[in-house]
Order: sequence, then C-alpha cells, then structure tokens
Amino acid sequence: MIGRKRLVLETAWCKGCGICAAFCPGQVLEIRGGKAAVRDGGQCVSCGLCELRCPDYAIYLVNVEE
Amino acid sequence: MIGRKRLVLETAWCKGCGICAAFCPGQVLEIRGGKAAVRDGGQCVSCGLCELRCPDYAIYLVNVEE
Amino acid sequence: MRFAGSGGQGVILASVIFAEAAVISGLETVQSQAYGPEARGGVSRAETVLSREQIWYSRVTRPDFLLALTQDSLDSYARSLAEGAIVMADDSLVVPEGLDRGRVISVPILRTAGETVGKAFTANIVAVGAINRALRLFEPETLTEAVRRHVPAGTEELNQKALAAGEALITPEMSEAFAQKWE
Amino acid sequence: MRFAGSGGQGVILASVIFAEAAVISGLETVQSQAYGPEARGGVSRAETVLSREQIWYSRVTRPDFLLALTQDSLDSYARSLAEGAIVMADDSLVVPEGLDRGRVISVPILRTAGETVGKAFTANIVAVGAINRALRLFEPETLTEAVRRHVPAGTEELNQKALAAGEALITPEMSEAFAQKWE
Amino acid sequence: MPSDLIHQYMRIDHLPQMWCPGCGNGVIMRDVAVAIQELIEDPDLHFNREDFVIVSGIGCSSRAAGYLDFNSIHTTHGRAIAFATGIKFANPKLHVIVLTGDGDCSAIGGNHLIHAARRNMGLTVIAFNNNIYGMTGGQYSPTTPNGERATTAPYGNVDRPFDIANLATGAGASFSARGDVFHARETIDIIKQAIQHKGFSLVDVYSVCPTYYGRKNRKGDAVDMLKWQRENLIPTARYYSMPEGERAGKKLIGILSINDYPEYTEEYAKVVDAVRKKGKG
Amino acid sequence: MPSDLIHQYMRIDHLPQMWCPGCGNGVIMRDVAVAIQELIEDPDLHFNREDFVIVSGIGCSSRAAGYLDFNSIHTTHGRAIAFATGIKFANPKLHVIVLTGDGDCSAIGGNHLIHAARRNMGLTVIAFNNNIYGMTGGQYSPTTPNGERATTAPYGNVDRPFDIANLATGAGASFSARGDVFHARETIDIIKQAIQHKGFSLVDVYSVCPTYYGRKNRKGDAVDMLKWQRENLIPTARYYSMPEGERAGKKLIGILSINDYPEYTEEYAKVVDAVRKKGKG
Amino acid sequence: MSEAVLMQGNEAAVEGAIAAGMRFFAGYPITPSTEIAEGSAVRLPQVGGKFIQMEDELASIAAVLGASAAGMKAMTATSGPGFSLMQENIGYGAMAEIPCVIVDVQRAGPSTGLATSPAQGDYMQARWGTHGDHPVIALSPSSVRETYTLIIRAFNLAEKYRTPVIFLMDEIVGHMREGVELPKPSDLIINRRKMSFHDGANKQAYYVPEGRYVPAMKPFGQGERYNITGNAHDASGFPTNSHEIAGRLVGRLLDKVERNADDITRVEEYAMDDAETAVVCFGGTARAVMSAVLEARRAGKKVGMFRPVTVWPFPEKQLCRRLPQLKSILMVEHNHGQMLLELRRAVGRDRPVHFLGRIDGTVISPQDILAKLEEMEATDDAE
Amino acid sequence: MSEAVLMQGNEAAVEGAIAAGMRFFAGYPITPSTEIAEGSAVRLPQVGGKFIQMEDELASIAAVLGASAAGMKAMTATSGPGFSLMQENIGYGAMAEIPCVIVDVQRAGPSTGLATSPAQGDYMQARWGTHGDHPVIALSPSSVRETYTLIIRAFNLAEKYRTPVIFLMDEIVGHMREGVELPKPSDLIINRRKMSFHDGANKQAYYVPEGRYVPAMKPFGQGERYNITGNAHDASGFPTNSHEIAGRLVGRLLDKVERNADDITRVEEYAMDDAETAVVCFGGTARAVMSAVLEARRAGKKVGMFRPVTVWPFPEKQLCRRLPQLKSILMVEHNHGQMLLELRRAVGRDRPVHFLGRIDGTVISPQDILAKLEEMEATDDAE
Ligand SMILES: Cc1ncc(C[n+]2csc(CCOP(=O)(O)OP(=O)(O)O)c2C)c(N)n1
Ligand SMILES: Cc1ncc(C[n+]2csc(CCOP(=O)(O)OP(=O)(O)O)c2C)c(N)n1
Ligand code: SF4
Ligand code: SF4
Ligand code: SF4
Ligand code: SF4
Ligand code: SF4
Ligand code: SF4
Ligand SMILES: [Mg+2]
Ligand SMILES: [Mg+2]
Repeated sequence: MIGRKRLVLETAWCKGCGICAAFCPGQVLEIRGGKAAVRDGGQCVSCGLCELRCPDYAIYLVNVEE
Repeated sequence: MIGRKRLVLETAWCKGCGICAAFCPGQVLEIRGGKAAVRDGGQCVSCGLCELRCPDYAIYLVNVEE
Repeated sequence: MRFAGSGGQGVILASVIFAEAAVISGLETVQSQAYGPEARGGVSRAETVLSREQIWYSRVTRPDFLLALTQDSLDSYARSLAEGAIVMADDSLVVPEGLDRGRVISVPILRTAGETVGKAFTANIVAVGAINRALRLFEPETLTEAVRRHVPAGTEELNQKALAAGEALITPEMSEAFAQKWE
Repeated sequence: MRFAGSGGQGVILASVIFAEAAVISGLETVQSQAYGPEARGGVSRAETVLSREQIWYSRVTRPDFLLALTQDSLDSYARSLAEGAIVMADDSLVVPEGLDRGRVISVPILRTAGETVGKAFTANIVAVGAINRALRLFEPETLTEAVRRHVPAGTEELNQKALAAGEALITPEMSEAFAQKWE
Repeated sequence: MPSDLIHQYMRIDHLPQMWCPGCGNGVIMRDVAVAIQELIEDPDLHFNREDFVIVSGIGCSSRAAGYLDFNSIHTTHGRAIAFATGIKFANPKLHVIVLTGDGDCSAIGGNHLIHAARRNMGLTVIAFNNNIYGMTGGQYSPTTPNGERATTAPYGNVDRPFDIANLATGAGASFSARGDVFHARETIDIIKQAIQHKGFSLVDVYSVCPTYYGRKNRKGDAVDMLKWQRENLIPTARYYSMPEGERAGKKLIGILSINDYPEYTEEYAKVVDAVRKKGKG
Repeated sequence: MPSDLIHQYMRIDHLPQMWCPGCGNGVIMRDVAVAIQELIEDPDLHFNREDFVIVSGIGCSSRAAGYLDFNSIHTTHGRAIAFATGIKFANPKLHVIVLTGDGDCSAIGGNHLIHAARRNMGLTVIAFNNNIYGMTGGQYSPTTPNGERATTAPYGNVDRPFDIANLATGAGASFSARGDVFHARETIDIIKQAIQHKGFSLVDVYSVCPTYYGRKNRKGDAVDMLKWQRENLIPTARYYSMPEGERAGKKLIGILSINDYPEYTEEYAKVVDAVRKKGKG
Repeated sequence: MSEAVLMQGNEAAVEGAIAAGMRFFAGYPITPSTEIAEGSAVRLPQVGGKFIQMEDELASIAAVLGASAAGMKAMTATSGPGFSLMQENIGYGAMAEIPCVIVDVQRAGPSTGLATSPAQGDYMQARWGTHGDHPVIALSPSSVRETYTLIIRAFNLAEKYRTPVIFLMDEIVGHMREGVELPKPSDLIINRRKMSFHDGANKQAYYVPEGRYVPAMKPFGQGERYNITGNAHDASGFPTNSHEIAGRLVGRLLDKVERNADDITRVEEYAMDDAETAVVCFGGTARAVMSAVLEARRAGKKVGMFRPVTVWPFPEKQLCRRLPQLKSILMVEHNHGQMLLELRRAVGRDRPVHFLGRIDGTVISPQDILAKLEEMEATDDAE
Repeated sequence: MSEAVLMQGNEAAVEGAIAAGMRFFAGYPITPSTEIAEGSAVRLPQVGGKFIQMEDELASIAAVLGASAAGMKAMTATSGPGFSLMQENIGYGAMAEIPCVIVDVQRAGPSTGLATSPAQGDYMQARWGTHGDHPVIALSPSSVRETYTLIIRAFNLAEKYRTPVIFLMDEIVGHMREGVELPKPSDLIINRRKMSFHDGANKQAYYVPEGRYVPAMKPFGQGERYNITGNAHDASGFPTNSHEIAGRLVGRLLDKVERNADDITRVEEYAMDDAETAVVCFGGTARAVMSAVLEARRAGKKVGMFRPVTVWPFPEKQLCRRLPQLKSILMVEHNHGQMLLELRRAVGRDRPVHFLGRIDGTVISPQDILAKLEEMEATDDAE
C-alpha cells in the first residue's frame, strides 16, 4: 500500500445512496439505517474508490502520520 | 434540336448582369446600354442555358407553332 | 392540514389524496404546496384546506393538523399551529418542547412502510391511512377511491396494503380520542 | 439639397460629401437619407441641409436643389421642390412638364463617368464636381478634401479625376447663371 | 410577359424582384419553382400544388417566399425551420420547403436546423448560401471563409466557417446535399430528390452576392463568380471520375449523404394510434 | 470536516449539495475539482487558481458553479457558453470551464455550443449528461434515447437523440471526448487534457439521474445505473483491445477527436497587433 | 358523490384548452408551468392532437404560430424567462394576425429569481414585452375553476380577433388544486376558424370590409394560396414599403382591440354595489382579497373587490364607472406596483390610490390586506 | 477650418463609447443599428479592444455580460427584434448587477415592420421587456452631438449603479450626419470599476454598507473569488431560497434607481421659463419639436419644449415642477402613445394632455406640430 491511510466517514453528509458500498472491492462498507457504515474496516485496501465515487464527499481517506 | 424554339427577351425585367451573354454557347447575346440584347440570333441553339441562369427571368424560350 | 417532510417522501401526494377525498365527498377543498428550487429540490410542505363552504384564501397560516415525517419539519412547523391543533409525527422524531403531547399522535409510519408494507416510499400512504382513521375524516371507501385515482397503474394493490397498514396503526381508542379533539 | 437615384448609384455619398465640405467650412449641416427594405434595397434619396445657423429639423420637405440620376427620381421629386429650386439631371432624362427649364442643369453625368472617367460608379463624384461648380458652393480644395475623406483608400486619384470631369461639365456661363439663382 | 413557368408559379405583379443585378437568389428561386413544377407534372407522382408550403426567415434570400405563388410564410430571422416544424407536424401531408439564408439558418437559426435534423422532421431546407449577410449590407456570416473581408471583418475574418451540409449531417440529417447557381440543372434535380425524401433534407446551395461578398473580396462581378463556381464546384459524376489529386480545393455538387431513418410525424402518428386504440380518446 | 480537496476547492458552507441521493453530478463536480487541483499542483505546469472561471447555465448540474470555490457564474438557461465566450475573449488568460447539462448545452443552448466549437473559442465545456431535464422534474432532453419515457414522453420518446460529442465535432470542435461517473479516474484525466487543450474542448460526461431518468425507465437505483456504465462504457485502452464484435452497443470513454486548429482569441490578438502596428491606435 | 374533479390550475388549463379545441401544443418545460406541457403530452394523443417538446421557447412559439397557420388551434405555456424569449414572435403573431394562446405562469423574478415562488411581475411585460406598437389581449384567472372556462374564452378571443392571447396565470393558481365541475364544452361557444377569405377586393387574404377590423383566416393547404409576413404588408399579404399602407395596417391592428374593448374586457365585481373602498387585484391574489373583503364586510365596512379578468386592455371604463361612489382604492398585487400604474393613470389624482404589494415570493394574506385597509382608514381620515 | 467631424449618430455612439472606455463589443447586425457594430469592428482593434460578431442577439448580450464580469466595459447594439431577444438577459444583468450598455436603435414595428423607417415604439419595452420587477435606466439622445456625450453618461451610470443601461436611439438620430466637435474625453468624468469589495461583512461580494445601494464590483481573475447568479442570492452571491433575503435584494435593486432618481434623471428644457404650453418629446423627435417651438415663439406663442433625456425613470418630478405654469401639454412621439401613458399618469386629469403620434414610419414635421398646437388652442379655448 502507498502509505497508510485511514477511512473517514462524514455521516452527516451521507445520503445513503449505496455507491460506496456497492463498488468497494473489500466489502468494507454497508448501508445501515439509511447511511453508509463500516462493516469490516480490516478489509480496507485504501484503494480510494469510495472517495472517488461518493457523490456527497461523505467518505474519504486521510494519510495517517506514522 | 428538340422542336423549334424562339428566344424572348423581356428587356423591362433585365438588370443587365451579363450572365446570359457570358455563358451562351453560341455567343448570341451581348449587353448593350446596360441591358441584354441579341447580337446574332441565328447562332442560337435553343439550349436554354440563358433561361436557366437568368436571375430575373428576363430571357426565355417559347415553342414555336409550326 | 399541513403535510411536511423532505423531497421525495410524497407529502404532496398525501395532501392531494385528502383533497381528492373531499371532492368525492362533495366538500370544498383547496390544496397547495411550497416547492424548493425549480421543481427538483423537493417539496417542504403541502397543505389541504377542507370546508363545507367556499374557500377563498388557499394557504394555511395556522393549520389544525400537521403531519411531520422529518425532525426538521416537525421542529419548524410546530411553531405555527392553530390552537388545539393535532400533530401526527413519525415515532422516530423527538417531540419538541412546547407541544402538547396529548395532541401528538406518534406512530411508526416510516418503519411500517419499510417493514410491514415493504417499500419505504409508501410512507405517505401509510400516513394517509393513519390520519384518516385517527381523525375519522372520510369513509374508508372514499379514501380507497381517492388513493386509487392518484397512484400509478400497477401499484394499486401495494398502496391499498399501505393504507390498511396505516389504519392498523391507530387503535379505536386513539381514534376516539383524537377524532373528538379534532371536531 | 436632395440627391436621388437608385440603389448603388452612390447618391448618399454625394450627399455626405457636401455635408463634409460644410463641416470643413464651419457651416452647420445635417445629412440624412431614406432607405429601402433593410439596408439592402438601395437608397431612394439622400438629403443635406446647409445653414449658417443651428439646424433642428433634419428632413428637407421642399428642397432648393435636386440632383436626379434616374427618370423615376426626377419625376417623383420634381413635384416637391421649393419655389425657385434648381435641378441637376443627367442629360439622358426627360425633363417633366411643369419644371422651369431655365432652372434645370442637364449634363451628361452618367456618360462622363462611364466614358471620360472610365468607371460608371464614379457618377456620383462627377455630379458632386458639377454641382459645386454650378452653384459655387465650396472652395475647390475644401471639396477635394471632403471627397478624400470619404472614398476608399487607393481610389483617391480616380475620384479626383471624376471630380474634375464633373467640374468640366459646367461652363463659366452656366456657373454664373445658376450660382446667382441659387443665392 | 414572362415565361409560362414564371407566370404560373410566381406572383408576377411583384417581379422583377428586389435583388441586385446578378444576384444568385433569382436563379435558386427558379430552381425551386422548376423542381416543384416537374414534381407536380410528373403523372407517376402525386404532388398537389396546394400541398406545398414555402417558409422563409429574414434576409435577401428569404424574400423568395413572397415571390413564389404557393402557401407562403415569411417569418422572423432564424425561426423559419421552427415555424416549418409546426406547420409540418400540424398537417403532415404538406410539403414544407424552407428557403433560408446562410445567416438565417446557420447563425441565428442554427439551433433549429440541428434539432429538425435530429428529429428527422420531414422538411426540405434550401439554404441560399452566399457567405455573407446580404440584407443588412455585408457582414460576415458563419460561412464566410476565414480571412475574407466583410463590413464587420474589416481586417479579415477570424472565424472558421461552417460547412452547413456537414453540420446537418453531424446533427443527424437523413439527407444532405450541395448545389450551386452555375449548375442550375443539377441543382434542380437535387432539390427534386430532397423534396421526395421522406424525413429531413438539406440542400446547401452556393449562391453569389456580387454586391457585398463579391465587391468586398475582389471576386469580380456575377459572371466572374459564376465562372469560379464552374471551375471549383463539380457535379457528382465528374467529381468521382476525377483523379484524386485534382479534387483538392474543389467541392462536390450532389447528394452528400442519405439514409432512411423513420420520419418524425409518421412516428408520432403511430404513438397516437396506439394510444387511441388503447381507449380513452 | 470534509477531505482536504473539498475543503480547499468547494464552498463547504453550502455542502452537502442539493442533489438527490446517488445523483451523478456530485461525482462529476469532484472530478472537475480534482482535475483543477492536479493541474495547479503540477510544478511543470503554470496554472493559477485565480485564473479559473467556472461558468454554468441553469439545471441541476449547473448548480455546480455555486459549490466550486472559484470565480464562478451561474447564468441563464442555455447561455453559459455565450457568457463564457465573453469572459474568455475579454481576458484570454483565464481558463474558462463551462459546467452544463444536456438540456442546457444541447437543447436551448445548442446554437452557442456549435458556434463556440466552430470558432474554436478556448473554452472547456463539461456536459453533465443525464439524458433528462432533472431540474424541472424529468422531461425528455435531446439525449434521451428513442423510445424511453419521460414526463413529456408518457408513451415513449419519438425524438432521436444527439450524440453531443459528434455534434460538436460536426460543428468543428478541435477536442471532443466522453467520460462518465463510474470511470471517475479516467474522466478526471480526460478533463485535465481538455483544460490543457488550447482551443475549444468538449467532454460529454454521462451522468446518472436516478430520481427521474432512472425511475421512469426502470433503470434501478444509482448503483444499478453505475453498474450499467461499468458494463457498457469502455475506457480507451480496453475498448481498442476488444474484438470488434464485442463493441456493439458499447461506447468509448476517452478522447474521440482532437486537432490543433488555431484558437480564436490568439488569432484575434494577431489582428489587433497588426492593426496597431499599422498605426492610428 | 359529486361530479367534480380534483385538478391543479395547470391541469385545468390543459383540459380547458382541449375543450376549446386546442389540438397542438409546442413547449419547453419551465417551473411553474411544466405541468401544462406534461398534461398536454399525455392528453393530446388521446384526442388525436399533437404534442412536441421543442428545443427552446423561441422554437416553441414559432412552432405554435406555424401550426396555427396550418389550421390547428395551438398553445404554448411558459414562465417569465421563457416568456421573455418568446417576445419577438409574439409581435410576429400580432403583426401577421395568427391566433394562438400563450400561457405565462408567473413566478418570482427578475431573471431566474425564486423559480418556485409565486409572483405577478410579468403584468407589464405581457403588454409591452415585444418591440413596436402592437395590440395585446391578456386574461388572468383566479381559481382552478375559472382557469378552465377562461382559457376557453382565450381561444375564442384569439380566433375572433386573430391575435395571440396571453393567458396570465400565477404560481398560486397554477399549482393549487380544487374540485372543478366541468361544464359541458358544448355550453361554451367556441369560434371555429373562418374558412374562406372575406369576399371583395379580389379575395385578398388580408382584405377587411369597411367597418370591420379582422380579416377572415384561411389555413394553409386548403386552396386560396397567400403570403404571410411580419413585415408591413398590403391586403394580399405581400411586404410593402408604403408608409400609408403600413400606417393603416398597424392602425387597424391596434383598433381591433381598442375599439372592441367592450367585447373583450371583463371584470369580476364583488360587493361593489355600495362599496366606498375598492380593492383591486387580479389572478391568484383575488383569493386573499375575497377573504379580506368578506371579513371587512362582516365588520361592517363598505369594501368591495374589483377584479379585472381581462387584464389587457385594462378595464378602465368599468373602473371609472365606479369612481363616483369610491372614497379610496387599494391595489393589491404580487409585484412592485404594475397594475397600480394603469390604475393611477385611469383614476387620476382625485382619489387616493393605495398599494399593497410583495416581491419576496411569499403570498399576501387576508390579514395583510385587512391591516392595510385599517391603515388606509387612518390616513385617509386624517387628510 | 473647424475641428468638427462629420459623423452619423451611430458612429458617434461608437466614438462616445470608446471615449467612455468601452473596449468590448459583441453584437449581431440589424438595421438601423448595424453601423454601430461595423464601426466597433473597425475601431476597437485600433484601441486594443475586442469586437466579436455573435451567432445571434441572445449570445451577444450574454457575451457582453460575460466580458463585463471579466472586467471590460462592454456594449452591444441592436434594434427592436434583437432587443426583444435580449430581454431575458437584460433581466439577468439587472439581477446579477453587471454593468453594460445596450443600444437599441428603434425602427418601425411591430415584428419586422418597416425595417428602415424611424419609430420610437420600444419606449415601453425598454422599461418592461423582461419579466419580473426590475430596475431600468434608459437614456435617449436627440442629436449626433448628444449621442456622443450621452453614451458616455450611459457608461458612467452603468458603472455607478452596476446595472445594464439602455441607450434608446432612433433611426432619425442613428442615421443622421452632423458635424460634431468632440469634447476631450478627459473633460468627462468616467467612473472606473471599483476594484475591491466593500469592507465589512467578511468582504462579501454583494455586501452593501448601510444607507448605500450598490455593492462594489470586482472583476473575475483578480483574486477575491465569488459567485454570480441570476437567482435570488445572499450577500455572498450564493443562491438562496430565503424569501426575506430575496425580498431585500429585489427591493434594493429597485431602490437603487428609484431613490437615486435625482442623480439619474436629466431633462432638457427649452423656452420653458414662461411657457404655458409644453411640448414633451424625446430622442430624434426633438428636432422637429425645436423647429416648431422656435416658429411658435416667433408667432408670439408661449410654447416650450420639455425633453426627458433620461427616459427611464421618467422625470416625473421635473415635469410636475412645471405643472403650475402650464395650461396644456402636447406629447409628440413616433408611436401610438407610449410616453404619453407616463405623462398622463404623472399629470393626472387636471391639465389637458394632447397627443401627436405616428406609426407609419414617416417623420413628424414641424408643420404637423404647429398645426396640432393650433388645433389645441381651438379645443382648449372652447372648453
Ligand atoms: C432578430 C433579428 N436580428 C437581426 C436581424 C437583421 N437581419 C436581417 S437579415 C439578416 C442576415 C441576412 O443574412 P442571410 O440569412 O445570410 O441572408 P441573405 O440576406 O444573405 O440572403 C440580419 C442579420 C433581424 N431582422 N432580426
Ligand atoms: C429560458 C428558460 N427556459 C426553461 C427553464 C427551465 N429549466 C430550468 S433547468 C431546465 C433543464 C435542465 O436540464 P439539463 O440542462 O439537462 O440539466 P439537469 O437538470 O438535467 O442537470 C429547464 C428546462 C429556464 N430556467 N429558463
Ligand atoms: S457513496 Fe457517499 S453518500 Fe453514498 S452511501 Fe456512500 S458515503 Fe453515503
Ligand atoms: S478505500 Fe477502497 S477498500 Fe477501503 S472502503 Fe473505500 S472502496 Fe473500500
Ligand atoms: S441574365 Fe437576365 S438579367 Fe442578366 S443580363 Fe441576361 S437577361 Fe438581363
Ligand atoms: S438558348 Fe442557348 S444559345 Fe440560345 S441564346 Fe440562350 S444560351 Fe444562347
Ligand atoms: S445584397 Fe447580395 S444577396 Fe442581397 S440581393 Fe444583392 S446580391 Fe443578392
Ligand atoms: S433530479 Fe436527477 S439530476 Fe437532478 S439532482 Fe436529482 S438525481 Fe441529480
Ligand atoms: Mg447570406
Ligand atoms: Mg440533464
């Protein structure tokens, strides 16, 4: 992995469209109560696809200082 | 020739642009005093090109009753 | 009557169905609504006025009844109710202070739609059923007909189910209590 | 002064040149014209008003002078001249009845342009030269300058030739006679 | 007394027309009249004079609508095709022919052109393309070649020109063709085919404006401009028999593209039929 | 707290935006922001944030102008490209990016699109193409496929659709390309190239409108619509490595045509220089 | 159960238009008029009519005029921004005398303004939006019910006077739903297009007999070829440069509306017989005004409502007839004071004319009006 | 030899605009305004400016607004049909507060009418052509000379009030040539666009300090990023749905012109000091009126000319100041009576207001006016 990254979910901005979850290669995410939620964070490969396709900028990766 | 035809010049409508004369294959026509005029009617082959291209419909062929 | 929710929840349709029922019953009615930007942004509220006499002014300034499906709408419209107004709110919402709890019907509309009926978007019809039963507004057949006239062909059955599910949320006692308060 | 002809004969330009000469000489002037359909249909007439005082109304109702290059324009505008007006007409035109022949300057403008100058489209400048000489309106240098300001670059010489050819159409006697009548 | 054709198909009280000496518009207008005449007189076809409607916009060329003795409507600048759409759709049996200028159909009216082409609305559009705005006195148009002069391009035109036929094709036109003034007979035939084409047809007819375009650009008089057309615009048969190398700089006169997409009003009629069969109506 | 990108390039007070859940517009707007960010941050290039101007028309998509924290102008329906032309011509150093809808740029604004393409005006036009009028509630647009439903096409759409990229090419565009929501990274790269292209560039980005287009046409929800894009829209490399037979019904995501005609404002500057050298000025 | 139908104002416009014989609709969607296009798209094929969504409003009005020339009763619908775009061809319709109905469902402006909020800011534009002197007929309904019948009248006037008629709605009425009992269409006289030119003057298309104002109209495709143009034209329809003919033409166009004002203008008066204060209003605003008037009457005040139904030409005569009895007038409209200008001009200075307007996209309430009436009493008395 | 230059009105518009700092022109040709485009095409490159011929008038006004937002003083010119097409974006300019000058050289209408004949039929359209309530400033010159200086004022007002200004010419002045002595441009104060937002309220783009009406304007590309929109918007320029903010915005837009009417309106009065009859007119009509007034004065009649130079807002106050001395008023204009409506409204019923108009594309002559004045004397005396 190119540096360690942490997944951030800004639930207040999430509209629950499900895109992040549907296309996450690691099945990390799911929709719970109408909002995206982390199902299994350990599976995250920090590919950034969720950030790339979230229409509401509610999910993204940040670099983690080591 | 496909039937005898007679050339008619409606001088009142002619604006003297010279197109009929310039493209007449028989050099039948000329511009005189700012209007088209017949120079040598005998040369007319009744091709109808003058009629086809006169922008003001001032020259045309009519069938001649025999 | 004011119906409030966020765009896509179909509060307009709920409002229209009551107006239709009124027309079927020979009452005078005027239905109107406020929109967001252009048509798209979603309706924030819809209103139906019912009366036995000719209605002129069509907007409700202080409604006698409020349906609220979102917290936002409950909070903001709770402030401008007529005295003694009745409120129906989804049971997931927090009833704001200052509202007489005795006049609030708190029922699981959204959950019923999602779980009992199986389609979240039927919440508005569930609400319609609940409201009608609670306030005893129209004959059940009238309402059934009004719903039929306004839902897409092919979804009639689903919507009747939603209507019934809504009615089922209201116990006879609730109905007794609220219908009186309303009159 | 009214200048009349058919579209493309440049009567507007003739009219403008006199206005320009007036400006150069410090006179007041207003120049205007009437058009055919949109810009294209050709100008039917142009007018220049010259005065030592401020000019308000810009249209000429009864001109003191008429230039006519076509029979149509001569016939139609001959009717609305001021009393004692002078007319300059191409010599190919028939002077209509009712016009005082003593006040008509009939000169071969079109022929001079076509033959002496060699370009039919210089007829307007030929006319300008003839008019100025006949009526003794402006100093020749003033007119030369006015013409220079309004003809396309590269055609100055041709146009000076036309101006001169126009002046040459007017004999000193004609000038004597008409300049007096004009004043 | 004008010829029979003119007598029969034009409003002769208003002739000779207002156009300048040598203007190509007169020739193109005659082409249209001949094309219609030949269609009407063809016993195998069933064209009815009363079914033709001539629609034009505003411009020198658009004055043609008034001279042609048909149902005719001279509309607003740029909107001829939109009016024509309404006419055709209201009464699909009509043959709706739009006579328009390069400015009228490709500048202010460009949007209607591409949308009628896209819909494949059954109109025939004849563009009198003189590369200039004639009526207003010689401003550059969307077809004025780059570098040429016009009253609003005193230092040479910076714009690149449209090829109107290409534009229509890009928008989906099912028939597009090119004609000119010199090749009048060929152009008549092209117009006949365009009118017979079911669906949207466009004929971009290269006209000549000696008064403005010619004079501003030292193209000589009308005769010179027609000679240029003779040399540079090549009818189909000759064009395709020319060696490739000789074609450079020359343009084809003829049909450029054609296909048989369904026509709009026919498609709509099917919808109406289906809806009415289902009842209610 | 949103991500750095969003924080830096958007007006976060106004987020989350007004768009529906799953609307493709949010993704495309982010693509634009990322493209600009990467251009600005590239030390080899010399892009300055203050030189970007975002221009939009009216529509759901056109609301993007307000969210992006640049010089931004949200104009009238259909006129974004015409406004942009004025901005670019007035100050050619500006990078003028037009964010527009399929209706905005190809229905009411079609004429400005083809003319800006023809002139090769140095604009970058990003069409958020959702095949529908979203803002007004789901009427068909010039890109709604034939036969599909919309509130104004209750019995199926009779119109044939435009391919916006083809239309622009037909009008003379010097750069035309296609992107989509699913292939966001590819689309970002295409947008970067479009912005760097001197001259007119158009990127037709296939968006998704689950609310109207999706619901009316049983396309499922946003996820389903993105899956459709994954299967049917194919990035360049894969597209060209596909056997011809498999390409049927699929569309290329990438640059469709590109060339280096001279750009309008540069050409005009030459005229001004020439005139001023000749004196007077 | 009654036979009333619950309808939106916009739906009533569609149904009324169809009852009037409208069989062609060309339009471009815009809030808050879109339901009219949508309704037409659904309904017209059912009755054998045609609906087309054009590329913009310029094209929409042009297609409508074309369809009308080809013999169909045609309509378009829009709101402010689109109405602005239609202006050039509205003038064409007036000049070429092509009947049609243009619905403008007003919203809050200027520009895109507040697209979903009600306003009445296009009142003056309806009269003066296109260039040059031209006639205008405009009608404005104040209820869903009236929308249905009044749009039939709009079509009738369009046919009778051969001119575009503007149907000036507002968001209040357009989006409101009411129960409407539909009168049988046969109860309403619907003028059909006359099918042959007037006799005389060689059967010229635009020949008008002495003392009449409107040439008979013959659609394309039925013989009797003629020319239509927006240029000044002679009786045959051919463009003319004659100032005399042009002057007579434009004069006739203006006269046909001005001199027939009695036939064209309609007002609704409520409680005006003994009113000393008239509340003037039009369109959806009347709803609040009626409520206020009823309330004021209950309080014993001599207040009535004067509502122009025909808003152009402004019913000056009807208003002036009431002047002697009036002590004051209140104009209520959802704009900055547009009909107010007409009112002031008509009334002159001898009666106080008060104004209650709103430009923020909210609706004026009966309470607002009652408050204003009270304020007026105070000031007028003080004078 | 004097330093006067012979110029057409249309040329003077170009020269005046350039003197005022106009460096961007986008337009589409139309008679009788075309010479303004043609002149700009020649002159702008000479002064480092830009000329572009757009595809239509919709695009022309849009490009002008865009160029102005990017920092250039920009102008377009058209005539009636094109002016109709520009209306939507004129409203945008008013709402978004983008300064520019729109020249309308009026011709005879409606529709394409008589394209080369003079008229003044767009007077009301200049005020009401776009939808929704909006402010308008319009100026009208009556000579070539005045065209030059007045168009400079048009640019100054556009900058000062951040709004489109309509320069309402007519064919009479547009195509007339006169000798013009050009004042040195430096003699005329030309406001430059302010270069930074007002301080306060976080330097928001549309922030306006208490008691002021016009936000400072910062062009694109110079830092201080902000949003422009034709939707109702807050002080930052972002669209809003708040009725309160929207109402305040539109209110301010209207106020900035109405409350500054004294600064904006100008009239020319001639021989008004002791006049008992005022002849009111604007634009090119003033030429004939001046001749007639001079003639009438020679005949000993107490006649004066009152000419609004600012035609919108209508100079009501200046007119009313003259009312006490006036026995009667004659409105002369080349239309069916448009300014007449404003005049009647302003004057009320206590003074007879007479009208002399023309709609046939010919020019009213001094004789016509003198005849009308005589007729008035007869009727007014009879009363
Ligand atoms: C809305 C509008 N804008 C502009 C004009 C002025 N105008 C009349 S014809 C024309 C252009 C004519 O050019 P084209 O269409 O090529 O026709 P041509 O005269 O060259 O045959 C223009 C700009 C108008 N009448 N209406
Ligand atoms: C002149 C004008 N006509 C119509 C409208 C109404 N209108 C607003 S947005 C829109 C269409 C939006 O479609 P599109 O451009 O595809 O954008 P989307 O909402 O789909 O992103 C329409 C018709 C308007 N605002 N102005
Ligand atoms: S993609 Fe974004 S908005 Fe959609 S569910 Fe995931 S986090 Fe929420
Ligand atoms: S970064 Fe990739 S793996 Fe991790 S949650 Fe997002 S999409 Fe899934
Ligand atoms: S072509 Fe016609 S108009 Fe031209 S010269 Fe010959 S006859 Fe005359
Ligand atoms: S018919 Fe042919 S040969 Fe005879 S005059 Fe005409 S062009 Fe010449
Ligand atoms: S100006 Fe040009 S196009 Fe117009 S009539 Fe003259 S030659 Fe023909
Ligand atoms: S309506 Fe469609 S385009 Fe508009 S925001 Fe919703 S999903 Fe997006
Ligand atoms: Mg042309
Ligand atoms: Mg769209």
